[in-house]
This record gives sequence, structure tokens and C-alpha cells, in this order.
Amino acid sequence: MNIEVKLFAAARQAANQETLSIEIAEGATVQQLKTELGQQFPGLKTMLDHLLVAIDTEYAGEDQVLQAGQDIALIPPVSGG
Amino acid sequence: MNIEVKLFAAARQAANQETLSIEIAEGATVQQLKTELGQQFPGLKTMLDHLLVAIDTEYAGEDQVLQAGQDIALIPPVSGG
Amino acid sequence: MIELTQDTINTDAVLDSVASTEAGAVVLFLGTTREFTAGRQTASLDYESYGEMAQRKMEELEADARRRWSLIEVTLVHRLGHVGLGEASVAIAVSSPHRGDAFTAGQWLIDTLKEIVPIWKKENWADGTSEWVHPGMPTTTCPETDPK
Amino acid sequence: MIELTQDTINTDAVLDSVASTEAGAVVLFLGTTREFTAGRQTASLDYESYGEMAQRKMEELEADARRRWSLIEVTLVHRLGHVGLGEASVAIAVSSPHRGDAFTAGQWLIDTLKEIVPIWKKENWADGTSEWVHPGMPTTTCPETDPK
Repeated sequence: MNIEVKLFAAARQAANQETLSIEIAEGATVQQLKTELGQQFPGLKTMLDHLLVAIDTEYAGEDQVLQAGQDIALIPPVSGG
Repeated sequence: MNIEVKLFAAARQAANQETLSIEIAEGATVQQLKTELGQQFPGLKTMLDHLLVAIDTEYAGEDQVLQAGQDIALIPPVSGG
Repeated sequence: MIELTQDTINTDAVLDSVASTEAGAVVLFLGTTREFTAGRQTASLDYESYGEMAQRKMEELEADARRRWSLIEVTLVHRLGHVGLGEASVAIAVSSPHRGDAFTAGQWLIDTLKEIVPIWKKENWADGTSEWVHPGMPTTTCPETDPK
Repeated sequence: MIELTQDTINTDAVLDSVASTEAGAVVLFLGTTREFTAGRQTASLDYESYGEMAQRKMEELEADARRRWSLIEVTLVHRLGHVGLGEASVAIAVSSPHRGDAFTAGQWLIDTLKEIVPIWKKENWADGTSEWVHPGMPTTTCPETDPK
């Protein structure tokens, strides 16, 4: 399935775009999405260990399974305040 | 010697005046001043255990000796803030 | 800035007094007049101070806080006289490079001010009685015609 | 009140939003832009957020704080976009019957906001370079022509 991934801050800058479109297998987990992103977008590779994934505006675990239609975002370490 | 004692809040109210004038012996301590005040101004008697004395705008110990010309005040438990 | 004032506390001026480009954190504390205390209704408060000593003790608080924490600016303002419901009777503001110091110093300043600065509060209850608040001392209810 | 805003933070409005005659204590925290960090000079900051998620996380922070402490009102405002030196990037205000709760909740709110709310800061250094701040992640220096 194809999913859109929102990017922010240094991740957005590294990819030079605000959303990525990526093809992943049905039943893929957050972990698998991150591996796939690293392969297809080399600029993100060094960041991947530091990125969390949000699904529908909630932090997701590495084993969580992705589904079509979800709101997916990469969350680099936050620095608000 | 004669000293003037400033009063505040409930102590001022109990004595119904802002300063008291009292005669104490040369070399009298804070403790002796308080005893004397209780005898001469019965309205203050029930408060005495709760009153501190300030000498020249600093809290004084019970054994501190009073001297003529000092700025003496009775300090009831404070409640600012 | 240390101030004892009969006027309404101007929180903008208090915040301006601690602003600094060295500061990463500002903490402002306001002590405000609560309407109900243990179920009893307050109409207003009156504050009285031993002015020279209160000023001196507040200056000592500032100096002590500056020794204990890394602070840029410290402001203590206490209101005197009549204070209505919801109004601030005290404002404490500190600025610091780091927020931990700003919070800790702010709390220490109000805690210690309430323990040692010679200022007294009279509660004017909604039932028409009033009394000076002297923690630990037996209560005295004031006649309405308190001479001051 | 929860707000993400491009505008200068209005501290009067923030304080008004937590005012209450039930409150004995108000604590306001402002996070302000420091000129020097470890000796390096900052010219300004830019903040970016994942808006829907930041809003949701800030609402969760308010709800959690209300469960943990006795609070009357809670306001969280975070600035987005360009923030100049000395200006506030975040304001947190809480009112409570008692000051201990107001201080503890205020500090917990800013500590936790900084850990979990998806907002990011870009330091624009005085030397013309800039970089996104991502604690724990190797630094990336941005070209001056960052597309956003």
C-alpha cells in the first residue's frame, strides 16, 4: 500500500519536502516503514534511530502495524519551549 | 529608661494605639520588656508568647539587652503574601 | 526591584522589570485574594506593614536568593491597604538563564516572605466581622470601627 | 486555554485567562529567547509544529495536570514562526487555591511540554548559520535558503 509521511524540521530539510510518498507491504510495522524510508531516502538514514513515528497524532510503538488511510508523521526529537 | 514600642495589627488593636511608652530598667532584656508590657498593658498579655521583638528593624533574641535610642517594635505572627 | 505599594500591582511593569536577553526563563507568582477560605466568605483584605523593616527584609530575601540560585533579576512587590477579591496582594518575579532556578527561587521567595517579612493581613469577612490573621495566635475579632 | 500562535504572546491575556476568585495563587512561566547559549550568540529563533498533534498533546497535558493537582485554570500558549531575542516562545499559567500546586504543576507542564509536544526550534546564529535543535541527534547546519 502507498502511504504519505509528514516531515518536520531537520527531517523535512533533509528530504527537502514536506511529505514523502512511500510504498510498503500490507501489515508492515513502524519499524519496517523506517527501514524502507532509510533505503529510499538516504538523507534520512542517519536520523532514523532518533525519529519517532506518529500515527493519527499519537506516538506509535515500533511494532505497531500501519493501515491505509492513517495520518503518519516522522517526529524528530522535539525542542519546543 | 523610657522606650517607645511600635505596635502592629492585633497588638496595635489590643492596645488601641500605635506606640506605647514604657519605663524599663537599664540593662533590661527583650524578655524583661515583654514581662513588663504584660503587666502594664493587660490587653497584650495573652499575645505575649506569640510576639517577637524587633530592634532596629532586625528580629531580636529574648536575651538581647535593650539600649536607649533603639527602634523597638512588637512583631505579631506575620501574614503577608 | 523591591516595592511596598498602596496601588494595584501592575503585572506588566513587574514582568518588564525582570526581562533580559540573558534570561531563558521568567517565573511570576501572584498571591490573589480568594473568596472562600474553609467555607467562609471573604469580602476584602487589608494589609499593614512595618515599612522600614519589611523593605529591609525583602532586600535580604533578594540578596539571599541571588546567592543561592543563578538569577538575573528579582522583583518583589507587596500591596498595602485595601485589596479586593481576585486582586493580587503580592507579586514575585525572577528571571534566570534556566527554568529550574527560576521556579525554585520563586517558590522559596514567597515561602520565606510569608514567614519573615513583617506584613499583616486583616480578613474582612462577608458577614461584616473582620480579624487580623496571626498564624498560631488565638483569634481576635475586630470591631468594625478599627481606629486605623 | 490552549493556543499555538504566530503572534507575540500577550501576557496580560494569559494572566486574565487564569484569573479566578477561587484562586489564592497564580504561577506564570515564560520561556524567553536567550542571546548566548554556551558562549554562542543567537540572532533569533524559528519554531515549527505538527499542529494537530501539538494541539492534542497540549490538551492532554492540561488534562493530566488537572488530574494530578488542584487547579482552577490552565493556559498553555506556544509561539510559532519567527521569535526575536528576549521574546517569549512559550507561556504557561496556572491558578490554584494553593501555591504549592501552582508551582509544581507549572514546572511539570513546561518540563513535559518540552519532552513530548511536537514543536521544533531552529536557532538562527548571529554568524548567519542556522540549525534545527533536536536533542540527542547529530547536528545539521541548515543552508540559509531553507525552503520553508
